[in-house]
Amino acid sequence: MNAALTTTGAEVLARGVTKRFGVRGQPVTVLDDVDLRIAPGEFVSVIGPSGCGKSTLLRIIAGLLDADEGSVAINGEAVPQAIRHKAMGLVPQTPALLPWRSVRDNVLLPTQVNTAANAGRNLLDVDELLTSFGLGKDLRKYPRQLSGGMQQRVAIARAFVFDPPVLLMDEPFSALDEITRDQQRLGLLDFWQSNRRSVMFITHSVPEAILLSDRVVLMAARPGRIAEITEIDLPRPRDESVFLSPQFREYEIRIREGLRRVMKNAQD
Amino acid sequence: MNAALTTTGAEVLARGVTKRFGVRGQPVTVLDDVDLRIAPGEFVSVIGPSGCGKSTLLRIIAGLLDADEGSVAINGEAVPQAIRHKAMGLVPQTPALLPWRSVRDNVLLPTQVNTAANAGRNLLDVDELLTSFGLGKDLRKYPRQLSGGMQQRVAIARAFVFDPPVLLMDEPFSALDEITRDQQRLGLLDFWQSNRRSVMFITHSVPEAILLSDRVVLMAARPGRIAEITEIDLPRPRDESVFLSPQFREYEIRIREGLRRVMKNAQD
Amino acid sequence: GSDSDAGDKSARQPVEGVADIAGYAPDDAACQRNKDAGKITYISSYSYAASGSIMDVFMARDLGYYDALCLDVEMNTAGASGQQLVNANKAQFTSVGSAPSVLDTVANADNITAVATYGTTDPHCILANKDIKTLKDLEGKRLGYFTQVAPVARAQLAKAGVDLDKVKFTKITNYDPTIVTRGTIDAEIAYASSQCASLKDQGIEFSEFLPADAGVESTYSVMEVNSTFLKEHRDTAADFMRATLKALQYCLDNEDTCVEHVTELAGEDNQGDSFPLDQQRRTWAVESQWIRDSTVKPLGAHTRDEWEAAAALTREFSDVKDIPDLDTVVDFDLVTDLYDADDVLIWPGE
Amino acid sequence: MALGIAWEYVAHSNPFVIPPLGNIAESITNDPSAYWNNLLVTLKEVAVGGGAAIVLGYLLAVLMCEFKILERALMPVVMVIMVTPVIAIAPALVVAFGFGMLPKYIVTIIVAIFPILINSLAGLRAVDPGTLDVLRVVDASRWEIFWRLRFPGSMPYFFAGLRIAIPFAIIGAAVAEFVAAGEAAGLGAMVSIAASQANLEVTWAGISMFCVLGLLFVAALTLLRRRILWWDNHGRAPK
Amino acid sequence: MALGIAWEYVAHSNPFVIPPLGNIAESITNDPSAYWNNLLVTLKEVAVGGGAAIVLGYLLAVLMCEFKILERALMPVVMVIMVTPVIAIAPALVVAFGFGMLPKYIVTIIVAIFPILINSLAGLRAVDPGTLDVLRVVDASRWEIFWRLRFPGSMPYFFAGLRIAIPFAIIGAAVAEFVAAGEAAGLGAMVSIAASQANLEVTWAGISMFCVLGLLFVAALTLLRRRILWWDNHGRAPK
Ligand SMILES: Nc1ncnc2c1ncn2[C@@H]1O[C@H](COP(=O)(O)OP(=O)(O)OP(=O)(O)O)[C@@H](O)[C@H]1O
Ligand SMILES: Nc1ncnc2c1ncn2[C@@H]1O[C@H](COP(=O)(O)OP(=O)(O)OP(=O)(O)O)[C@@H](O)[C@H]1O
Ligand SMILES: Cc1ncc(C[n+]2csc(CCO)c2C)c(N)n1
Ligand SMILES: [Mg+2]
Ligand SMILES: [Mg+2]
Repeated sequence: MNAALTTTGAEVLARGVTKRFGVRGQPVTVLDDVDLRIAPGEFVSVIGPSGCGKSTLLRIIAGLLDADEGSVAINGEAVPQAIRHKAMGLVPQTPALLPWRSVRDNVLLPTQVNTAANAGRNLLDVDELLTSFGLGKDLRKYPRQLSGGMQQRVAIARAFVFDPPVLLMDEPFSALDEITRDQQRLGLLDFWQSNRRSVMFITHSVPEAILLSDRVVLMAARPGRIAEITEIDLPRPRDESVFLSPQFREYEIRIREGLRRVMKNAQD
Repeated sequence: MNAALTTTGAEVLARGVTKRFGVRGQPVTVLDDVDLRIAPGEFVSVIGPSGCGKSTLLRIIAGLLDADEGSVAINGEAVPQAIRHKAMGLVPQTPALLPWRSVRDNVLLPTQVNTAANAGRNLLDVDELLTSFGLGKDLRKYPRQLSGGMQQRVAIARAFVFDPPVLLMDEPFSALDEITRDQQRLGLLDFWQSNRRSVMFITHSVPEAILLSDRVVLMAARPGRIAEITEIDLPRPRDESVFLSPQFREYEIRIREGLRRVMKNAQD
Repeated sequence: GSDSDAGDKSARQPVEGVADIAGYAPDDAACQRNKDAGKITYISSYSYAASGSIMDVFMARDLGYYDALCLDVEMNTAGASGQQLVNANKAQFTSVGSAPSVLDTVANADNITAVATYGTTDPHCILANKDIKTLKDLEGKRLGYFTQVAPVARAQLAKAGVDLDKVKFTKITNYDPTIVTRGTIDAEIAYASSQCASLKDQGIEFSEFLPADAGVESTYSVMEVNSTFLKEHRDTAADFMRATLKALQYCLDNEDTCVEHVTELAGEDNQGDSFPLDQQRRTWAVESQWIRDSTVKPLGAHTRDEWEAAAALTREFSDVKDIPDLDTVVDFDLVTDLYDADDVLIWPGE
Repeated sequence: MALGIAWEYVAHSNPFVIPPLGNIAESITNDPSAYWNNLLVTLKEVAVGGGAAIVLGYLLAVLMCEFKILERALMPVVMVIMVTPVIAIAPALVVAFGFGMLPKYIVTIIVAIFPILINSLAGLRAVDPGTLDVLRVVDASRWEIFWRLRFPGSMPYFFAGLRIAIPFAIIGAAVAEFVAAGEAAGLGAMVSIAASQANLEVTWAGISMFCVLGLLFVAALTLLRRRILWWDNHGRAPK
Repeated sequence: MALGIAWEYVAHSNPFVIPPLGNIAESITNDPSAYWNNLLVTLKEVAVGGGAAIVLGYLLAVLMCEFKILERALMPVVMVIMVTPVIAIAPALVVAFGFGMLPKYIVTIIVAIFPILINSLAGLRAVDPGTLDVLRVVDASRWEIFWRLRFPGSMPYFFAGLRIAIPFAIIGAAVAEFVAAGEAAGLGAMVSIAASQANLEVTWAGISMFCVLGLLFVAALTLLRRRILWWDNHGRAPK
């Protein structure tokens, strides 16, 4: 097994990724020649208008969808190899919990499959993890007894529990209230700062993207492509105080403008 | 038919609403003696920690769940009557679109049922509505060809299209990117300012709640109850510029503090 | 053979109060020959009915006749498709009601040989509503049949001058005779020894038409053997018939013992409700009379003449036309050779 | 293909059980019109009886879905009818319905209705709760909820039911021809007479026509499903 | 209850079609051991044949779900076996498998396996795509995906299949007793002989035992489902 995969984050490298879907017979290009590199231990957020192809790109990196053109490599390995090493943890856009498993057992799920790849891996303590997610009292509940936000947190815990070198998260915090969201953000920040996994993080919140990321990737729609990339040069470790820094404000304005521009172009 | 229902927003009055769920035989009180009044044409946001009972309260008002104690009235009528008049439009927490209907036909759904209650009602033009939601090109697509955010917008359009005097929205914007979300917020603000429907709006965004609302209701968890209500005394009509006003900042801090307090208490 | 559950039912159930005749033994060579022929499976076409070619087989087993001849006979009672199974080498013996039934089948299945015929009376009857006074009255009426129309019934109708095209032949679900007396249907083709006899016994009024009344010559029960088995083990097959016919004679002489015993067997096999004693007595009363009345002697023997007549009847009144040469279908000598010049059954050691 | 070879092998080593394919084909080509006419009779029973089973089964499912009490009352009755050996009740059917085709249709219905009923009922209940909420808030009538939501939503289950019911309707028609009183027409009657005469060629020619009939119906069903249920991803492997 | 009263009414006005309930009960109490023994025989056929149908049907569904090619290859074969009138192939089965219980089990399996197969296959495929994604990203093996996701997820469909298959297994056992030669009799054989002798009491006593058998099985199934599928909201009316 590739040792680098378990000791720190892995490099994610997508090259010339193009994806078309057929809508009533006619192919629609959803991703057009997308290049994206996430350095080992880098935190990259992806932001962009609804329907621009963010989830599609994430699914291609995760090996869940085949690109029509282009390639993806994780630490130089093809995606199927990386998958074999459990290199990636996925938080899908919907919680997708199993109704017959308790909260605890849902989170344990990824540790219970492909157990060969657990060797030498730092499996987190489920109970601790869920307690830190504010679900300490809900360990033995079942998904249908949880609110939407609680379910989403369980889905996040499920991706964290086997501590994969790459985390792929599709809008993980969108169903959370602000405070929980803040807590989760800071939790993720701590978590990431302590173990430096590589993260691809899809979000709709510009401040969230800035707070967390080394780089923010802005995508444009029709066809989906990378419009611009902003390096976030704020000192690490970060905490809530970054929100107050003038640099933060600047990034916020810059990225919001980028977003607006991207959407205006799309409407012309 | 109650004329008031179609000409302006209706009053929503919940009194002493209590709801218990059984978890492994033991009843858990989810809502405890909740009183809430939404004046005709008032915009009320509900905010609170994940799992505090917001969706449950909304479902009780919508007549989808029976309260164990307490009552709800819409313009003095019991909920079943109000339902008969199509007094309420619902945006559920998940889009819940029909896979066999196109975007356009999904939106038209509520106008096609209980058509007796359409009389004298201002049905909106679907195509216009969807175009204003940025889905002008997707009218004939089917739900599985849409991204998560696009689906959520279709669900919102479905609640608007028959222009009900009361709108019940459960985190309608959480799957949207910031810009689209801003557009939708301002769209909702315009829409509301022009017709003054009564709105119960569940959100996790404090700024969003302040921007839109006459009052922001803060709920506390375990058991779910109303912790405090903030009157938002910002001038109407509002637009994005309110974000810059010092009053706005004040409200933001006050409500954030309230949230934090509510969550701290819960943890003790 | 070694199938599970074969258990006690196919094993011998000695008849109470009857002396074992094992003392009359064949010579060692004959015994060994019969043992070498292996297990002989007999399939009953109608469970534990007190009928000729069924009851006598049970009795031959339980009187020890088969044992005496070193025959290993297994009875199969919950049987269906007996002829197909004999044809497919899965069983050695079975029996049917009359010669046309054999001919209908052997036209397609050429691995079956008829070795014994028990009488010259056809077992069928047409039972009709009491308003039907003559067969002619059936024109325009509904005549029920189970599975297929027996050629003898057609012959009987034709002989009576009935226009067959005017009779509404109707397939029915089973031989239930009450559908006639209840008026569901006007008449049905059934068996004289069972349905007709049972209605008579109940005192229900109905019209009965027998083939013999219309002057149709026919046959009663026919015992069939697998042709391959017959060719390879002719002497063993002969011994099987020897024991069976000895039992048949025993049952003609001891009616109550036989009927009671076979009915007891039915009860032990949980079929007591299906074969109540009074019904069994009725059946045997009618059928034993047919055996006694047979114009062909001795017991079980048959002649080319009666088979030629049956073949002619089948050819004319069945949809099966190409009946093979009778010599490939019927063994006329096997049973005759069991008797001595005085028509006495030859029993080894006697 | 492999099946055909295996068949021939068994046929030749076991000549008294199954006949060679050639003989079967010959038997059909010798008298095609007899087969054709019997096929038409059976087809009619399948169409009428099976069709009625589909319609009645779905209607019953709708009623049971809408009125819980009807389910309580009728399900045990349906269950009882189901487990009653049709052969035993066939005579009663003739008493009630005469010697025409009706008893045969009824036997076919009894055999085929159950999968439709159970699957449709499951489908009618497996609606998306969110959409149900949206409709209930605008006081959609039972009928509207049925027509706009439950009916289309139940179709994937209904089609699974069809896939079970159609072969059963064919079996049902065969059983009806075996046991129900009336005309001795149809493939089932033909097979039953041939079997009782140990006529292997005709028996297996009839059986093979049943098989062809079944395969044709199922192929048609698959095409129909693809046209009607294009929106459904059940039953197709996720990409 | 109402059923019982209706029965008595019809029985008294139509004494030759169905007998009064009292006579039926009397017939059973007269010779309980015969009924009991025949019931046991039938029960054994239902248990072994039905059990095998359930196991085989589910296994086949799993194989077809995992290997698309197996579905292509086997589905037509299964279809063909399904539409073949068992009545016609019963003698061939006896030839192939002897006079024991085996041919009866096989007939029962043929009649009961199909609903299990089709429903289980639909259930195995109707998994939540999100969870499938989560598992595929950690390279869960086919077996793990089956065991953790498809197997439990297929249970609601499987139970719907059971609900259809169990009555069919009972019917199958009855049919087997009519058509397959062998040793033990069973309720079906008893009913068929009694019916041909117009012995109404025994016929209907036998039929009523079939009904009781069916209702008991279905009641057991309902209880089992409630215990195992507490997490499922299909099949229950949404609040
Ligand atoms: N199966 C499909 N068939 C056709 N079009 C599809 C299909 N799946 C996705 N699309 C289209 O691809 C585009 C990108 O979808 P994707 O889900 O990647 O967007 P997204 O950026 O994640 O949006 P959101 O922020 O709303 O989740 C959308 O325009 C959508 O309509
Ligand atoms: N069917 C149920 N059985 C048991 N508990 C339930 C059930 N439905 C909801 N609950 C509980 O009720 C509480 C309130 O749920 P609700 O969905 O109203 O929360 P919410 O405020 O909308 O949360 P969110 O912001 O995450 O959507 C939660 O703690 C949840 O666990
Ligand atoms: C329902 C039914 N009733 C009676 C007979 C009578 N039958 C007449 S002759 C004979 C001996 C067999 O060779 C038998 C059993 C039958 N076959 N089926
Ligand atoms: Mg997305
Ligand atoms: Mg909620």
